[in-house]
Amino acid sequence: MTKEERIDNIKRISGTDVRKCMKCGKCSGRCPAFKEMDIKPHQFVTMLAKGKIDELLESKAIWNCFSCMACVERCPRGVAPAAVIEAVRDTVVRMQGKNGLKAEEIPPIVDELIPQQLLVSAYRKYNK
Amino acid sequence: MQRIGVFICWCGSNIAATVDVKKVAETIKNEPGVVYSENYQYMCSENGQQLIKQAIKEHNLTGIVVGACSPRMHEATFRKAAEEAGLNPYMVEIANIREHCSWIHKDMDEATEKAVILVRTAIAKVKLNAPLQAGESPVIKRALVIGGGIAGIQAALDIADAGFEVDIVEKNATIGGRMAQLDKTFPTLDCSACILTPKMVDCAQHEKIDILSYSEVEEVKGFVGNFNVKIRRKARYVDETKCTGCKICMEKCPSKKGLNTFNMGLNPRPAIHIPFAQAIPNVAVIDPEQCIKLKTGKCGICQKFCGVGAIDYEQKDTFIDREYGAIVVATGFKPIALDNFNEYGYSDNKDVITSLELERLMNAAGPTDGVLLRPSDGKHPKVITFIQCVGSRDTSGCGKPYCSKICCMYTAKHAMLIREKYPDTEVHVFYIDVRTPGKNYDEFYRRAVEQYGVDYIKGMVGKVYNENGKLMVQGSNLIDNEQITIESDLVVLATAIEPEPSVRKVATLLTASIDTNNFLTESHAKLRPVESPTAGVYLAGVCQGPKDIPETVSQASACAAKVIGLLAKDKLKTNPCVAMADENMCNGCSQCANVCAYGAITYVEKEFRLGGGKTEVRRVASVNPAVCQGCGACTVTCPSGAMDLKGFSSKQIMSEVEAICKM
Amino acid sequence: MQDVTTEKKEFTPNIVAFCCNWCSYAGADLAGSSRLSYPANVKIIRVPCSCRVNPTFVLKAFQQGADGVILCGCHPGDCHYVTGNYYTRRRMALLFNFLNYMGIEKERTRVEWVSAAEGQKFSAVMNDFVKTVTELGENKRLTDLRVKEGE
Amino acid sequence: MLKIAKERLNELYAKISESMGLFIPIKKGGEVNYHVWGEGKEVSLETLKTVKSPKNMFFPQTENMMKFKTEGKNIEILEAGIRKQGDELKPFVAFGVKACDYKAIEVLDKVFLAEPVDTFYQARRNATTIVTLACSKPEESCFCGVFGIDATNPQGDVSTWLDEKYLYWQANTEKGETLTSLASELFEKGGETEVEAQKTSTKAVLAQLPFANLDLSRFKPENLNELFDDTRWEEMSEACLGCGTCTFVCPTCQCFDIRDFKTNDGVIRYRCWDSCMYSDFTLMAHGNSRTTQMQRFRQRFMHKLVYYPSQNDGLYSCVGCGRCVNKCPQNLNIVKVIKTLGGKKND
Amino acid sequence: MKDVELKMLERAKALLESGEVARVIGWKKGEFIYDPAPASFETVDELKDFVYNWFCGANLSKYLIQASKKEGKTAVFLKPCDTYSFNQLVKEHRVKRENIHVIAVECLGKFDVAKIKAQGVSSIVDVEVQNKEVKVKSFGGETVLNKPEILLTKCETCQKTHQVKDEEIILHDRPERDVNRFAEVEKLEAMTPDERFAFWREQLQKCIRCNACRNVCPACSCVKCVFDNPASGIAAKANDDKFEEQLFHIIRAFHVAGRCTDCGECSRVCPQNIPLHLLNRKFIKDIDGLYGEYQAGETDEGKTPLTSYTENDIEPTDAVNGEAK
Repeated sequence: MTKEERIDNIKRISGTDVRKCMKCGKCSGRCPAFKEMDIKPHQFVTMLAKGKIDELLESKAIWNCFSCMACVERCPRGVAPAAVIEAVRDTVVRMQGKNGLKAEEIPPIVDELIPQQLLVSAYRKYNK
Repeated sequence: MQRIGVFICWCGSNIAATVDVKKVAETIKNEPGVVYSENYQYMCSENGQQLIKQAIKEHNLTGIVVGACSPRMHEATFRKAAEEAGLNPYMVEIANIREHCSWIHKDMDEATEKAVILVRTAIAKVKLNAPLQAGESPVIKRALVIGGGIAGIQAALDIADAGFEVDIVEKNATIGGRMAQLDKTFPTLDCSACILTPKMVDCAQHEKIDILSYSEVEEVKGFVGNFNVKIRRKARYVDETKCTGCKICMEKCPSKKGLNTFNMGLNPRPAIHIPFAQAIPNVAVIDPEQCIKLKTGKCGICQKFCGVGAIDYEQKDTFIDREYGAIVVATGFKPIALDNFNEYGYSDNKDVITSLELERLMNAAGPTDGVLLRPSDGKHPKVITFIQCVGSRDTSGCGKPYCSKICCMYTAKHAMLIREKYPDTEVHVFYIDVRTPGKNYDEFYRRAVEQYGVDYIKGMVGKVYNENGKLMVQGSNLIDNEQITIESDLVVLATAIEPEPSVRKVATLLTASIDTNNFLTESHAKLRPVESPTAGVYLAGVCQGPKDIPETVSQASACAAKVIGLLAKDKLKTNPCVAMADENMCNGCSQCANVCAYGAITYVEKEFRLGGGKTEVRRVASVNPAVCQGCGACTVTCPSGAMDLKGFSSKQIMSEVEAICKM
Repeated sequence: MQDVTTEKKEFTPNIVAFCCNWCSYAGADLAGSSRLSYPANVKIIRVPCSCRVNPTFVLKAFQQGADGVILCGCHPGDCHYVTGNYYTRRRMALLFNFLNYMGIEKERTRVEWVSAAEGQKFSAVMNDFVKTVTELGENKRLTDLRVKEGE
Repeated sequence: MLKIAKERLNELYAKISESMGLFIPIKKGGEVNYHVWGEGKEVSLETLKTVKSPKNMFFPQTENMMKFKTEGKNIEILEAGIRKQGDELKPFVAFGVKACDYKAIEVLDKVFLAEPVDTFYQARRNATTIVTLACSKPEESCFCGVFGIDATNPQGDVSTWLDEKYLYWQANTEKGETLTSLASELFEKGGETEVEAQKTSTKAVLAQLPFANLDLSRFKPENLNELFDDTRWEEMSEACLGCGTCTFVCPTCQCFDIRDFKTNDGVIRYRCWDSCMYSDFTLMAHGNSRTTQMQRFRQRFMHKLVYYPSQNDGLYSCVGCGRCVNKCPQNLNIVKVIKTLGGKKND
Repeated sequence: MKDVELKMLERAKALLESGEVARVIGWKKGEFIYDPAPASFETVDELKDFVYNWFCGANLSKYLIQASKKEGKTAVFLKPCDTYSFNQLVKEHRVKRENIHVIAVECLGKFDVAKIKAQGVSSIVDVEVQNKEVKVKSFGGETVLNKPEILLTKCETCQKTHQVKDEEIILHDRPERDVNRFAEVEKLEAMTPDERFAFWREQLQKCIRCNACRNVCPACSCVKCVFDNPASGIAAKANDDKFEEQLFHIIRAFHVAGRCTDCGECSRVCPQNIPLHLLNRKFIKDIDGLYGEYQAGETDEGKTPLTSYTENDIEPTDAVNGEAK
């Protein structure tokens, strides 16, 4: 996969239009993991827009994001920074090959109220 | 018998280079009905027009076709020429052989052939043209201004100064509008009341202006020059003619716990009240929801104390009908509700306030007599944080997609005034962009930063929460790429503004169109910005789009100029290409009226003769030519074909179709 | 000018285009002044608004031997007459669907929104429409044979 | 008398079609009407009443009369109707015409072939050989007998009878003989007994029909004014929609309108059926002279039962085919008129 | 059915006798059981010919255009399907509501005499209905037919209920029916364009332009129809060309689109049995599908789908290509 394809792929997975961002920073304004993140939520959006994905793929922030969706909730433009972070994380995981979580390791009782995306991303994060 | 003249223009080489103009003129000579066909270099020139005029006279032409550029270019020119030669101007048709032919085709044979067809098509149409006369309708020399804010006041004053009668209909008990609530105005920082109240007084004293406060428009009939408006005068339970504004009733009223809406609900007010000291008219009004007498029948204290007997609990809404030639809509705005923005904690924290509330808190006539005290405990706030773009530029569905335009400037104003009055106060402003186009505007904003040391933070607030009595404002600082939390005493939200909701009803009454944000639509965004698409209806102020006071006032004056221009005429010439119903065929089914965007169609009962001396009364459509704009929507809706459009009749268009298909 | 001997009767469709005065006719003017060409067999009839176009006109055009009919108006929401093209949109959606139901080729009819600024679009639309109709061939299903008698 | 087996009828049709046009009741789109025969067409001789009557063959619903060619300012008359390029009209056969419809042609002849002769109609009539077909299963809406028509024994160039097995064939005229000779090899002799038997049994049915005893005695020229002024027209016509169904299915209605149609290079002048039931019938400068539906309704029946007979030696221009009885959307018809205004024989 | 008829007769008599109404519009006996004609009764005496039976298929609502102009009130018997037409006529100001007294009457479907005759039964004298069985008495004896097979086409898919009534006469329960009235339309839609064209070509070729469909149609109540008006540019008396058959039926269908209540009278009266209702139903189906369910004549006020719009209506191209949202 070329870099361009990868950029497109991340954009596609995230399902968000990064050009809609007006750079207000509200996402980072409320991010509970802000301090731990080397690249901030708003930067994920702008950097993806600029195609700077090498840094993103290297970033530690993707493992620090709680996927709490506060940024998605707050964004006045309907951009979803968490989805971008998730897409980057997803890409990184895919690049690592097959070491995903096994089905039998999934806890038998899962709280229905937990967002699906949070669960999925949690599996990815803690399964390295 | 038709005598058609055809004039083919070369347009220099614009047409002649690709269309064999001589051949076109020659071929067309053989068309039935054509008695004259000529070509010339520039038909639109003085000489060209002379040629046309001469031919009309010499050959007794009954209709002419000019094969030239787009009718959007010179139709008016040739119509005028025809009229000067004694031919009805609507007996002119243009065949567009430049934009639609010579300029887009390269092959001469092909272009020439097409030009012939286009000219034939125009001939086919002109043969069915009928001489049309522009109609006339009288103009009632009186204007209605809906809304008594600064926009309405300015428009009314300008119109009245030109010598025309104006009525201002204001739904509140006083005129003055939002501007009356403001403390100072940017960028000059003059006191809002100081510049507004004299204008309000001018209105009240102007012999040509009639202020109908506490009133609403109920019904609008008629059309440009001839509007018929029904106005509801709401019961204020106080006789306007008797009340002297002495305020004794306000003192004595036992029901004092109402929200003072003028002060944005920041302090209480009695059930009977005068909205504010400089109210015009300076007459009390009773809030029926709050008044003990009106709710329970017991009390009547104000009546007892009123020295002039102005109190009348029996008062009912009354209606008046007035006629107007023009209507100005100036219904203004309100800040949006913040229900969708829990993150700013507006409803949970008394000390999170909107900018308009801050205006009242800083106003000398406000609840705190102009001393900035925070609502929760009446203490001086030491740290104040402003948040901009609250609900503006929001496409997530929670707020408004547009920029509210005024917030950047008033936030700078607030920040500056606070720093000036209370230098020990720390002021922070979270902003996304600072937008300050306008004379002395950016200078003003920079002054706040450079002279008054206001802390502008590029970034947005994610949450405001209360921790141990402090308002914690957590947001991003994008320049430093950090997340910060500011411990504040007061948080001020630059809340987005939206059109006053009552504008929807007004727009419906006026058949004026409204956009998805409830702003009234102007006739043309650039060239007719103060006119609504409904003739005779003009737009001033924020009802048309966000704008500040100077812009509002300019627009109001522009409206006034338009209104004066209209009212100065005794009669209006109307577009003769309007719909017309053939009474003999009309079924009276009302389908046409359903699609008319202008309300131009009404129905009348008419008696028709049947055979054998019998008559029948039928309901038939009647088009008001002064209101009809000539779109033709009705003609297609009419199943019987009773409705037709002059100048673009069904027969004309069908004969054009025939001519085109005849190859 | 042209070599007459090579003239082979190739099918060139006859297209009637109804354009509203305020947007699409102006768009066609712009296409002209920008010298954006489209086939000469497109002939434009100026109407005040696309809502002036009666289904009868469309059928009349087909009767008289037109091979394709296209309506152009202001973009929905931009109608000079506020709501005219909204009605056009409904009427033509239903009419075209109905013609299709009667077995008349749906490609012969079209509605396009062309603003006064879209000269480019006007030209592109016309080129595309002519191409589509040319591929379809002559209108045989909705024509009055009498009009072509004696040809 | 000749006969031909039903299975061989197709051969007969094919044979006739070789040299002549053959119009015959054919089922198309679910309805039976006269159409030109062709291989594979579904012929339905058994159908008692075609929707449209055979008058269509001589007096088509629309017919071009002439063409004008225009070029520039010149007008040229190109052709006049039937006599296209000076050709004689190709002879054709009208096959399966019932007795009532055959009688109707006589009614039409008196109109179109009287001076001034309608040459379009005449050319078609001359070119036709009419093969009639006797009815064997008349229906309750039939009342041809009232007008003296014998449904079991129709006239025409050839008369035929149909039973389960055979079509019986009897040439009556020279034209008929010529037609017979075209396909002589297909016929065999015989059938007189079967035909007679059929006549007898059908006549018995005819006598039983509900309308067999309609009394026409009051419809005489001398009663014209009285009938015209009868007050009951109003109630009789009340439900009339003013559609033209009755006139268009009627075998004797003969009104037409002449109109122009603009073509690419000229004008076609054509005529088409018209109906006195229409408000735009015989438009004059001031409009239709009959302004109410009652007047139009009255006109139609007065014409059938009074005006026409008064000019044609008592020949009614109704033949009792009963099409209008079956087809009127609101169940109005000439029988109801006859019963209301006429006498009541045996009733 | 007899009991319904008696009840109706009783009401008609009472209304006329009391002077409450000046006339009653109903059906009048014909020559047979199957040819009752619409009629107006002004005296009790005239009511001797009153009839209501299985063959009273005609929709009486259109007669009210004229009746409501007459002096005095007019009472009318309306079947469920007729009430939709009535509402539509009131909505279009063609009938003055205040001059009409509507008596809603029961209808369990009406019979098509042609369909009975097509089954070989002629000289019908009486019919007796028991559920789905119809005993047809004729000169030839008694034949038992299946009721659904002899219903008028318009009754086959009818699910209509009374939408307007001043009083009602209903003595039996209406059977609940769950039928897809668009089944035939869908069948056509599923065909190829060529097949559809061939289908309509064959059907419309039969048209004799008698105008029965138009003249019976309650939605076609124009003072002067465009097809009768030389000034309209499309006037024609008879089909002179295949095109004109199409033109007439397309334009007619378009003119009644959004107003047609699907009363089915057009198909009932067509002498050539062209399934004209399938034209109107296509419009109804498209309107339902593209702009939301709409039943013309359900009320007597409001705009029709073609005189209203939304800002996000489907584009014509998408509609034709079946990309309905």
